[in-house]
Amino acid sequence: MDSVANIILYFVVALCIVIFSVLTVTSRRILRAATYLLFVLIGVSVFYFQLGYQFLGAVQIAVYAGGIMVLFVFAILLTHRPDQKTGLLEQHRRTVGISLSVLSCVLLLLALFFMPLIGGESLSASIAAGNDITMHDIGKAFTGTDRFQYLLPFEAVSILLLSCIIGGVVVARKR
Amino acid sequence: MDITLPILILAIPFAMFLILGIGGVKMPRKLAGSIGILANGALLACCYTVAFTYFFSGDPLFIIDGVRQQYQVFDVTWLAFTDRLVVNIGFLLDPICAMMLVVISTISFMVHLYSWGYMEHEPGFQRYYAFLALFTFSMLGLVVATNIFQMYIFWELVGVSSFLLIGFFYKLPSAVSASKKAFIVTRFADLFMLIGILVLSYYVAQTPADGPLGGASAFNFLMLNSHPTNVLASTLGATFMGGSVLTWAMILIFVGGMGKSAMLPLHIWLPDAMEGPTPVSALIHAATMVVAGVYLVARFFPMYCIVPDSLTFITVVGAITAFYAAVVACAQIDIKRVLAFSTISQIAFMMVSLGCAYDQPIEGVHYSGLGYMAGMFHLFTHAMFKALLFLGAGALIHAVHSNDYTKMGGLRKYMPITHWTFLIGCLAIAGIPPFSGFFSKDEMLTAMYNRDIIWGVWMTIVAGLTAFYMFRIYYLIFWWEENPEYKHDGHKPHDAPWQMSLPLIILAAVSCVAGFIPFGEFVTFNGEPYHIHLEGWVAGTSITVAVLAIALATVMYAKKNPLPSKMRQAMPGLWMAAHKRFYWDEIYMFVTHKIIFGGICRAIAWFDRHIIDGTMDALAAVTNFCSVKIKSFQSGNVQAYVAWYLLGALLLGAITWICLL
Amino acid sequence: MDLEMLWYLVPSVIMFCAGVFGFITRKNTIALLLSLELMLNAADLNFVVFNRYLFPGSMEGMVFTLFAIAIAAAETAIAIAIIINIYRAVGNSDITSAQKMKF
Amino acid sequence: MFSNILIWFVIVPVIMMAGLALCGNDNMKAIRGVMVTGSTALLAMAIYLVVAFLEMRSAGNTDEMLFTGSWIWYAPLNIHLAVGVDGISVLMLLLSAVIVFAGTFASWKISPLPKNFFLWFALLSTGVFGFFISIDMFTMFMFYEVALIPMYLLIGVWGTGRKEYSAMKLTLMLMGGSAFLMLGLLGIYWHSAPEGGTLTWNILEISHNAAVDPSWQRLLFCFTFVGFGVLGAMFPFHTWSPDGHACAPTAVSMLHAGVLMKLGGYGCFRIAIFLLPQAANELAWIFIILTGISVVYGAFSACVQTDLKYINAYSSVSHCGMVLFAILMLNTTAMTGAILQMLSHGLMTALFFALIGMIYGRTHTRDIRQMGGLMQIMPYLGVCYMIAGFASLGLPGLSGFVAEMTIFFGAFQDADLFHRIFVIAATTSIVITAVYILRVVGKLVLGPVVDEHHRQLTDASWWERFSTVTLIVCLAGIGFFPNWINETIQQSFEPIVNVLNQAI
Repeated sequence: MDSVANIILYFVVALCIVIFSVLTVTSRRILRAATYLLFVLIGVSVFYFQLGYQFLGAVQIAVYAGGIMVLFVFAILLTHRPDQKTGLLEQHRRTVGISLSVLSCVLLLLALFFMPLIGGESLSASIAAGNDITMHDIGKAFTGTDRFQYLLPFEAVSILLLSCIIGGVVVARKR
Repeated sequence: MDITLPILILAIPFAMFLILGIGGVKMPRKLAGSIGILANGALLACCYTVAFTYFFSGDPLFIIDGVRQQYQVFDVTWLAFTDRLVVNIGFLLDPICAMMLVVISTISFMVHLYSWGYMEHEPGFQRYYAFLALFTFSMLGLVVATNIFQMYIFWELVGVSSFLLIGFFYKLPSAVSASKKAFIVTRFADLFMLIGILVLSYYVAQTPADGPLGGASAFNFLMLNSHPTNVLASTLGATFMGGSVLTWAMILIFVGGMGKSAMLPLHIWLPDAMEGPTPVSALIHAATMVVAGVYLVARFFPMYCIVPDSLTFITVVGAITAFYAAVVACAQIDIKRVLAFSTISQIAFMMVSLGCAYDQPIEGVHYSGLGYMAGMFHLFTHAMFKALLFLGAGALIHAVHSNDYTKMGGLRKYMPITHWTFLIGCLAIAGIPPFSGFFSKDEMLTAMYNRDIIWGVWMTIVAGLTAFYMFRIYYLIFWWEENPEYKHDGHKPHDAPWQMSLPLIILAAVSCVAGFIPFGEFVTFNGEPYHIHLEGWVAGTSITVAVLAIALATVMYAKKNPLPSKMRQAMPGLWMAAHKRFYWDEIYMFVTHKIIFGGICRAIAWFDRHIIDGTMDALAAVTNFCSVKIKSFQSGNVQAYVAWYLLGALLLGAITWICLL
Repeated sequence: MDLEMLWYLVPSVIMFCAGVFGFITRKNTIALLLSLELMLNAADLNFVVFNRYLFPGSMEGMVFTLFAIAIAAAETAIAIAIIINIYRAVGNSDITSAQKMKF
Repeated sequence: MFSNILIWFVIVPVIMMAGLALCGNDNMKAIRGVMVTGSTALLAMAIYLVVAFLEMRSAGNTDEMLFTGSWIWYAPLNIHLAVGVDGISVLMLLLSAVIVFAGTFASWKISPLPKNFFLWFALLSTGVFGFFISIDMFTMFMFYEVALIPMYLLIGVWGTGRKEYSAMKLTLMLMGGSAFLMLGLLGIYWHSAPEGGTLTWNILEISHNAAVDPSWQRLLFCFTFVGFGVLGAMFPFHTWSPDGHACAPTAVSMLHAGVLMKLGGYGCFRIAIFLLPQAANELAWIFIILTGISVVYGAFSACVQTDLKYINAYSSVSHCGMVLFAILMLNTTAMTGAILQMLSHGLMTALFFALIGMIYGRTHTRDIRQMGGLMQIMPYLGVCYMIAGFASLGLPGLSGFVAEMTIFFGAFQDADLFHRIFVIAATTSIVITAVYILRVVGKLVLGPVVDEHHRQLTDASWWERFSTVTLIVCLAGIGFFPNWINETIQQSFEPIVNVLNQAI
């Protein structure tokens, strides 16, 4: 039995996510779209907190909301005039997009509702079933080579980020 | 018997071929010619020694109680197809082989000598002698063959030497096409011969290995000829279209002989083969190679006797050919063509004679195998006088530089040696005693009358025609009316140099006396001596017919008169048809060019390029078409990719779901 | 009333489909990237939710999400660098104007 | 491993390639030096091998394969580098060595890029030699592919005419064939252990175990026979041959028609028939029809072609059809004839293509309507062309006659009407062959000179003479003394025919 506060929080956040994600993709002013996306990202991070992954929520806010969104905003400011509306594609493309996405949405939702799902117990029970994930655990998971330890991907990602930095510099450099 | 001489008989000409063929280009022509002639002289000596030893030594290897034996001097394995089908190369010595050795080496030597004069100024003199040596080698290999396959091998080799020699003047398109024609027609006939050998050897090889036909070679003449009934039994009564399989096999083998011996309808190559140098015509297309068919039948005679239908076939083919060729010879202008058709006719004579030699007593008199002896006798005499006639024709052509009798006439004053020798040849072929042709022809006619009166009468008519057309060209060449061109200086024809005249004189002498050789003592179908005696009424009839024909020719052609052209106008269709050889060449041209080349070959080539290759190209085109179509999916438009991807994912999801439901 | 797993999955589905819609229909490349982030987040959320409800004792889903976030950051950085380059070259950042390198 | 002489047949070409790689790009002396040394070494090894083989046989060694060796290559799939030779492969090795040797001299003045040409040429010969020494199906297939691929570049780069089209067509069709072949070989591999033992690629083991399930044999037989048949130019999969040969450079045509097409025939009996005997007995009739058509059809097609290389390519279709035809007769004599025909056709076609290359190099045309009377201009080449022609139409004393006769006599042993009809149909090809060969000889070599400009042309140079003489000597050698080859081959066919007879 989950607390009413949790449930209310859920509904608020879910509604927020749904509305803003739709707005993100429908708004024709790109800076606004980015702002709506920011709200969605924050909403997702709230879910992470609610699900008991505090570190993940923090990373979500720090990297996405803090880092990536700033990049987006810079890019938008660099490439758009303030009152510029983005152009539209041809009508049939949009029809295809709408129909496909609505269709897939309906299909997925139907699947969700009509397929038997396991793991139907409450959130509090699930949180209770797992251990608290401490920073210690996460650190250990990233620095070992045993089962369920991820040193190699971690290093790979670090190299990826490095190359990304270099790549970003090279690509964006003025010729 | 010592095998040195037999080996030398084969080795000398082959070595000559290699030496002159490979080294000839570097040799001066005198050297090449003298090497060729000397080597051929040595060959002549070897052949004469072997033949003499065989006939006269009295060695029990060769003759037992007066019966001549067949003796394999050597027989070595060349190629073993199976345990039973083994091809040997060997040297079989028997009466007809020894006789052929004499004929081939004599004529070959004469031709070598004659060519020294005749070919003196031709380029490629050395090559010419090399080819002559190759021919001599192949022909000797053919006659000494111990088995049918060896014969086939050398059969092909004589074919190719004939091709090379006919096409000796290879710059002339006519010579090239004549040589091609000769090779392809004989090759076509050889195909049947090969099938015949295949059939025959198949059945022989099926017999038990320890039976009378056992042992390693199913091809061997001695074995087959000594057990013809076993061979017939080995086919187990298998028949094909009403004839026994053995009959078919023997007829098929004979078809090979028809090709080489220019029997109807495979005769078309021989007249064209006259494009070759004249001495070659004398050697190959008169005396030796073209009688290979006769030799083949004689060699396989016991086998032909066991299936009499095949002998009847041979007789019929021979009789038709003999008459046809004789008629055509009456209407030819080119003297070499006349001689070619005369050759065809005479060979057909021998064929009929062999066909009529079937061992069958008539009215109590046992004429067994008389036709065989007579055919061989005629082969011998014919080789001599026909070579004489051809070499004479060569001397004429040498003098006049034309093959047509229209360019000749009245030559007897200018070329006495040629005239007299040619006359002897004509008398011999016409069957006037005491020249050789009379004796052999008389024996043949006797055999034919004995077999059936129809063949006798028919062939007597042919003999009459022979006398007529031979004297026709004789008169047209040497009498008739002198060609006015001779009056001019420098064009005056004269007798040939001694190298050419000597062979003429020798051969003329042989033609005069060869009839008195007691041939029956040497060559008979079973080795027992046969005493030749003239059948009075046959001899009388044939002489009468010949004399009448000569008289007719004399009336018509001895002096220039309008009679021949009147006759020609009286029967224009017949004359034209005979002149055109009854349109055989046109029919062949139509069949080969229009039907086979134009129809079958072109159709197949078209089919290959358009249907088969077209299918492959079409496959490639379809692949290309599909890939062009699919290529547009890879538009580079990421959004379209997503749309397609999503559609695919949705479909898969839907399908999965439906399946799960 | 419990907060079941389904509850979290529904907003995630809507987020994802919104992202798909945006990706297919938008013309601006930055908008495309925004849609992409939406889809990524939907997927991340699913990982975390499944981790929480189905395997509460382990943390693979979360770790995967962490990596995804890191990689998303890298990808965005490069993508934006490219977009700016395109903008420099053609004067706008529409996807329809970046077709020269096709094929 | 290196003590086995057979391995060296693969190593020597590889060393040749290494040597060529070290040569300068246009250093013709060095390139020729490497090639001549290498091909001479190969020829010497092949001759030594034949002698050693015959000695071992006459010393009473009756093993199926001699000089065997087997080294594990990839254990999980049980792939070995297994080598061994019987009389047939020994002769095929000799043939390949002779043709590589002659081909080297025939492409003495190749240009452009001589070094690269010989590199690919050496790679091609690696494949060919590797194929003939292998008794492991996998390595056999691998070498087969190694031999096919260089063909594309050799034709595409150094060819003439529509070379890209032809190279692509040839490669695609042969690759299509090898796709079938791959399926067939895999099928045989999966069925190579009937009672659950280890699966094997080794031909001898599979045959000894009589492994492949009869119900599978039919399908696998069709796959493998078609797969090899494509390379053997079997009707209707032969159309790569005319175009490919017409466009290929001289040495490649020589090696391709001379050796590579023989891979097809060799594979047909070594794998399709030897390993799948029941199916061979049952289904031979289908392929007898196809190959019988090939024989006559190729000959008829050759009659109306005007391009010298097309004529020889169609003639090859006919002659190689004869090889497969004879193999399908399934008796020792006919199969022996097939191998003789392979040897004979290999040498003869190599000679033909070498001569055509030499003539083309002078006249710059291959159209027989634009040439004539070459005998007056280049007598040496003319004579050689006639000799090649005579070998092709089966003149006694040259190898073609021996081969054809052995085939006909072998094929005639099957007494039923079906076989008889096809044998007789096949025999007619000897007449048609004579027709098209004499047509070409009469037009090209003999007759009057058509193009007066040709009178300035020169006769063969010393390397061309060397190349042709080598081939002619071999042709005449087989033609004069066929029996030792015949016996060697017959011995080697005994196990195969035994397997076939047991399978009936």
